[in-house]
Amino acid sequence: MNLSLSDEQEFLREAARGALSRFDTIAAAREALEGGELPDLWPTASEAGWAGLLVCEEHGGAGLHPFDAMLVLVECGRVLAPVPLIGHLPASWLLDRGGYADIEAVASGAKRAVLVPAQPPSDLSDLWTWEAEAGKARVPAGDTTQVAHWVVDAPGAEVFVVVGPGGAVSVVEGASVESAARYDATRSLGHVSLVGGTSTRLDVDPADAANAWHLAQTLIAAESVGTVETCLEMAVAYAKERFTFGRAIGSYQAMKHQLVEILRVLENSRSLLYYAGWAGESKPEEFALAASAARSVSGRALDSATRINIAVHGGIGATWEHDGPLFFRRAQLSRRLLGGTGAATDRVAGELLSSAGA
Amino acid sequence: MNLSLSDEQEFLREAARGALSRFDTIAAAREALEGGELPDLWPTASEAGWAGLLVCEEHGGAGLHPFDAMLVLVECGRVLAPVPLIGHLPASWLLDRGGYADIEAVASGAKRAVLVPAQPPSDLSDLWTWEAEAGKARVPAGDTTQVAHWVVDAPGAEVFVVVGPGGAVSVVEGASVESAARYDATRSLGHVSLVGGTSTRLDVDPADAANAWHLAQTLIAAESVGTVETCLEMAVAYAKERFTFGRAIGSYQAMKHQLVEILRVLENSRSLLYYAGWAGESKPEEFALAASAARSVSGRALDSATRINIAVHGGIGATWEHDGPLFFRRAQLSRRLLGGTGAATDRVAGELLSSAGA
Amino acid sequence: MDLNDTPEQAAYRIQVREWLGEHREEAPPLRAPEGDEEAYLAARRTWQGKLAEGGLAGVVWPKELGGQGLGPIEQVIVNQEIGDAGVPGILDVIGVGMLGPTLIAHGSDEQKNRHLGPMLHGDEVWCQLFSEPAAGSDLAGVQSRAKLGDDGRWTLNGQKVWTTNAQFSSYGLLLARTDADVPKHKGLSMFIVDMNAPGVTTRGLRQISGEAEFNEVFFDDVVLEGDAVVGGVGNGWGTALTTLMFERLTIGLGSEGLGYRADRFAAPIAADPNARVDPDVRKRLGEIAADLLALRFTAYRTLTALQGGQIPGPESALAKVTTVNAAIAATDLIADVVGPEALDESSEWAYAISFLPGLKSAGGTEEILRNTVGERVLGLPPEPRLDKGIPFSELRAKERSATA
Amino acid sequence: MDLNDTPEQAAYRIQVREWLGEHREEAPPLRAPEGDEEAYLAARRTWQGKLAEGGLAGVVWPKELGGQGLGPIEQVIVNQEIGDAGVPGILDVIGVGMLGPTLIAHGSDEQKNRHLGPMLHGDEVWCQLFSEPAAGSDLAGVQSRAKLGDDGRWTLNGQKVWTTNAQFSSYGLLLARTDADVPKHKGLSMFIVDMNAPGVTTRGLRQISGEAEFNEVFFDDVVLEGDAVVGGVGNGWGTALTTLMFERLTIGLGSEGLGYRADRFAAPIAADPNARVDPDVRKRLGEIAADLLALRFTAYRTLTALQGGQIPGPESALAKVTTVNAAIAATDLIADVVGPEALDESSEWAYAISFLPGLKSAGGTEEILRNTVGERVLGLPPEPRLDKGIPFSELRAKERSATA
Repeated sequence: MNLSLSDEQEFLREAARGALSRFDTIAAAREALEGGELPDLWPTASEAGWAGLLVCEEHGGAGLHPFDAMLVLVECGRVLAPVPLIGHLPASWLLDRGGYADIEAVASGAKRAVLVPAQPPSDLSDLWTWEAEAGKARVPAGDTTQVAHWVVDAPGAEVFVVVGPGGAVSVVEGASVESAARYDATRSLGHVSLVGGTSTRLDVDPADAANAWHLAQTLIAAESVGTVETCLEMAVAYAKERFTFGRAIGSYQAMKHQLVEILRVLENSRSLLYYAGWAGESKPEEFALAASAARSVSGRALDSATRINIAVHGGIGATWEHDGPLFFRRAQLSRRLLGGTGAATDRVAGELLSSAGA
Repeated sequence: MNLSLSDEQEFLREAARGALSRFDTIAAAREALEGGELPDLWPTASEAGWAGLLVCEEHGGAGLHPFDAMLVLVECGRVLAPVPLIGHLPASWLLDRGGYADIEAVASGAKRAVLVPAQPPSDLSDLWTWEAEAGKARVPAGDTTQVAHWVVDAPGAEVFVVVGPGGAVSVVEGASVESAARYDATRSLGHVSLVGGTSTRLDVDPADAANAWHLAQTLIAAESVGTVETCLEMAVAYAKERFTFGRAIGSYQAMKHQLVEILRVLENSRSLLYYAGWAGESKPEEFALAASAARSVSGRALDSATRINIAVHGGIGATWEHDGPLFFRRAQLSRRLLGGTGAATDRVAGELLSSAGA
Repeated sequence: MDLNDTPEQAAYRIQVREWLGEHREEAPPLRAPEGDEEAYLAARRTWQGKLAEGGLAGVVWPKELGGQGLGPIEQVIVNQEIGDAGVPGILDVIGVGMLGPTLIAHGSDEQKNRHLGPMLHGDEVWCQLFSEPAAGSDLAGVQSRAKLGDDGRWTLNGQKVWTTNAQFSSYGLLLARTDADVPKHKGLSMFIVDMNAPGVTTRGLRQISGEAEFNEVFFDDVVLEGDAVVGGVGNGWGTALTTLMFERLTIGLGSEGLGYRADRFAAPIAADPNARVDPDVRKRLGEIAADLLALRFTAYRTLTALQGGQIPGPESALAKVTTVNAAIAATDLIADVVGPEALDESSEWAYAISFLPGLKSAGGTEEILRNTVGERVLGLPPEPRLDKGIPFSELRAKERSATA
Repeated sequence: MDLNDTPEQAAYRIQVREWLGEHREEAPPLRAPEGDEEAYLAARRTWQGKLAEGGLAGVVWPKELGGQGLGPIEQVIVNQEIGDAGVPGILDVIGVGMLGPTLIAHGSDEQKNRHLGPMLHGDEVWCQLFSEPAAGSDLAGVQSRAKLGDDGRWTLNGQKVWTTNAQFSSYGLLLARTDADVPKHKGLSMFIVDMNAPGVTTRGLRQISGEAEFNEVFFDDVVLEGDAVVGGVGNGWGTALTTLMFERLTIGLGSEGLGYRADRFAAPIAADPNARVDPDVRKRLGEIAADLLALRFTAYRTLTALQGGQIPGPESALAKVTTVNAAIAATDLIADVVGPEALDESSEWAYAISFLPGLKSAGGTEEILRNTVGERVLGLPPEPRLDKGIPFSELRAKERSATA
């Protein structure tokens, strides 16, 4: 038994951190709220080989596993880097399995792909569903519905890997995207209209379509873990240097215990990334459970960490110039995308109840 | 505007505290867990006039209001006194309104009554329902179902005021009761079989049957408030006298803030007793909302206060000889009776959603 | 138990209602029309003047100082009637509610005569210059320095923060350190500062939402006359406590839940047929709503106490904790129900979601409020104080060395 | 990332499994048959002896002291195989896991030779006599007093509490104060105490559930020989820290979640057709289950660290916080779903609901654990200590006067 990172994984992580550090992504996140341009990190991602991370080697990819992709996403999350991997990676993985002709262009990053994901059936419903435009219900995937809402990383993608009714997967080129930025300017988001695009059926199993959904869950979970890491570091540093009533505020139990609470949920989230990574590679029958658990715990961690970070900083933490609000904005939107933290939590329960009922 | 207690109310409260102090009800609560006898407080209650508190004066009662009854229940809750008023008072109120012949015996306490309550319809369901024997569902009131489960204060009652289908109210004499004590020996509880009893229809409106349900909610809420008061007093006293690392534990923020949290939810609960009392007397259209809110907040306060009380006492607070566990047992059972805290919370939402939707 | 007016209160209420009926046409709208803030402010000042003339401002101020000499219940009646009439109240709530009463308690006759009239009539708006970047929870740690010159005038340097209304205030009440060589509570004095004096700079402080809800104010060699001191040199802490007591009173008399009412949160959920029958949504809404409903009667209890001559204690701060946390939970719920559209910048919910994290710390962090209530209401022992009796100058040096 | 054994580990696992296959018929049942505790204890002792002979006890103890000289992974392999075989493990987990290793580290050769063998084989069970009624979180505040007589023997007086297994232990490792006139951490010594000596009284301490999970132990003029001291007079605190380190290690290697597994909690909910589709129930179950699932991989991460030669730090205590709080939430949920029947005294859920509030404080309160992790892992400054450098006797006097 050994959960240490391999040398290659350590290298992947360090390289990601290094590559992203060449941009001031956090300052860009603030400026983008007022219409500033975000840096285009896709050339960096392509160069680093992230675009083909999950594409097999014979198709020009790196042939790596979900856990390796998560390591990159953690680094993106740490600095709010807008790299459209949550859309691209699961899409590339499906394209690779389905024998997509131009897969090498996808693996190299020359063509950017995006998953138009559908939530797979659960113990409560045998429908595949898309995000509704608004409101608590979800809508049946594809067919009559021709617009998929709130698709992560859709703006700027060329190849749309669309999961439709029954988990059928199609490649659509020429779909039109209405950009739909909300609250967190670093989160690329769009409504995808499939009317007018050309659609080709991709030969993959619905089980793969389900795994693409779960893979996206693990990636957004990993990204959240990175953001939580930064919030904890910021808050701890401030708690050591800010004094009140003659003591560093981090010496007060009310502060200390909240900071430890971030650490607790961060450690739990990290453990579940390992679980999801292991299941994704070696235990496919537990991947839905593991990915959903990772999303659930890290999603809640993201919410509480970004709030505690602001509270530890007192009034100043809620001001525009401070970085805390940028992480808070990230959390508020993230937890409501891709089914939201809530759907992932529900799936954890559903998986367990199905097993217990069997 | 004046929410102070009247002189009569102050007197009622002091008298209740005095009368109950003649019994060591807390010690009795512990002994009863091992089969000891609980003191019979009904003679005391009758003598004090509590049995007829809500019966009008011409029928031998005191003609008082829900808020006055709550004041007595707060005192009962403070010392875990097993006075069967949650069953008797709403029953007596319905009997009085319905012109029950022997009402004076009920008002004097010579005949003890009990409400076999039904939860009134909500925005989700137009059924009147009884508690299920087990499980999350509720069962339709009366008719085919001939056994009402988990009826508070049923053991020892003579007159059963049964709310059945459509909120119809009947007086049943000769029902048989299977005692069903669980976990908290001070809580009189029984399964009531109506087979074999003689049933007489009582001429009251279904709206009164609904108000009897809400009245029971306010009484169990008031009882909870009393229990929370005692827990706060116990925990604060201990936090002042127990030292660790050279300081009283109440000086540590982690302790102090938990104790203040009890105070916070206690104050909110108290305010809602006023709301329920005021609505019960002067604003009938808000009584369902007010009673449900009081039950919801005080039920949650009861749960957290009994837990914090144990935690503040450290290991010793979880031992048999300590009083903390007796209050904890009270909370664990109470919050699952009369629809539970959950049904009350749901009704708060339902009332608001109905108004908002109208 | 009675929520009705006494006959005297009912008569007063009618009188107030009649005045409002006669004058409501003269009132500006409740909110500023887009892009017209200057003119709107002027209209609000004028309206405050009319309210003052009608006896609807400074209700609890003594008659001889331009007020009505009435009690807190009458103040609440005025607030309620103004609310029901759909017109704005006074513009300068901070001045009339907290700073004026401080001047009344501690100011000299000259200060009262000069300042109270224009304050009451909205001719001169006031702001409260207490908090600093390094002195929020620990207010007695203010570092703004006022130095007494040989000519009897003071020179003020320093920075204040979280200052509401500073951008259009004429005067501010400012807490400054006048002696750094005594323990921190003892070296403070309170000053009246002309906000238009040379050396005063005001800068809007933007919040998460992007709006500037507060200001920073900078003082560079600002000259204050000798008679600018309120309540005596070295007595600043005691004077500040008076202001804070009136702050609690203003909050205690405020409308329930800072406008975060249960029914407001229920509306968007009622509109979604899936959400309104979802047990999880209903549980969350029910818990939030029950908490907020409690606050309505907490306010009535506070009023009852006031009527009995009691001053609301620090426990009234718990209502703020309940309000803010319930509002956070409510806006979270609504965003869960509505989805990303609730996070559109134009949505009222996005604004509340942005505003609430800052509100958690405004007026004292939740942690400090809980400390205060634990000590003053429950009688729990305080934490050990490391700064007791130590001269302020040494304290700062200690901190600097600890973080170096 | 690999959850599989290395070839060496796999070979060891097969060896262990074969031994268990050969001997499992000799094992007693997992739980005592009703009313037959005495005989069951004897059977568990015998079984521990067999495990020791087979090399399945004291896996990490040095070979020369009867152990196997292997690493923590091998210990986990043994634990896993014993679990899979459905047989009980060793009876004296506290002795073999924590107290034996303390003796190995700090004991004299005579102490090791006399005690380690019978401990390992279950012939003499040990208990840990550290906590006292007034010294729980603040362990260094123990008041049990050992006085050195002129004859070189010690006389022990005092009371211990929360002592597991005391009722059938032969020996205990006891922390006592031997000098009250020095600061509290410095006046402590560790002793081996014969639990059958005159003056030792053990009393079961009943919990909320009514069961006696722990004991109180009283010492009245108990005589200890001079060679009963472990690790030197005045060095008791250092010796105790060793025990606590092994305690953390034992917990870190323990099975996930103290037996509170997600699937166990899902079963009664799956059985209720209304509950299993209720969004609120599902959300609560999903959150609880996800937290508990995390702990499984937290344990694997701890093992990975151990294999790399690292000792688990205080952050492993956070797993206990997660476990206890998730278990409380789970039993709450189940009682909400099942109703009052779940609170019947015979129900496993009623037992867990009763047991868990005490578990919250067992092994250190949640507050103390969070302090420790905050300071030792996050590097946050400690709270000011009022007891630093003050002789123990003066400390007690100060407390008494404060509460008088």
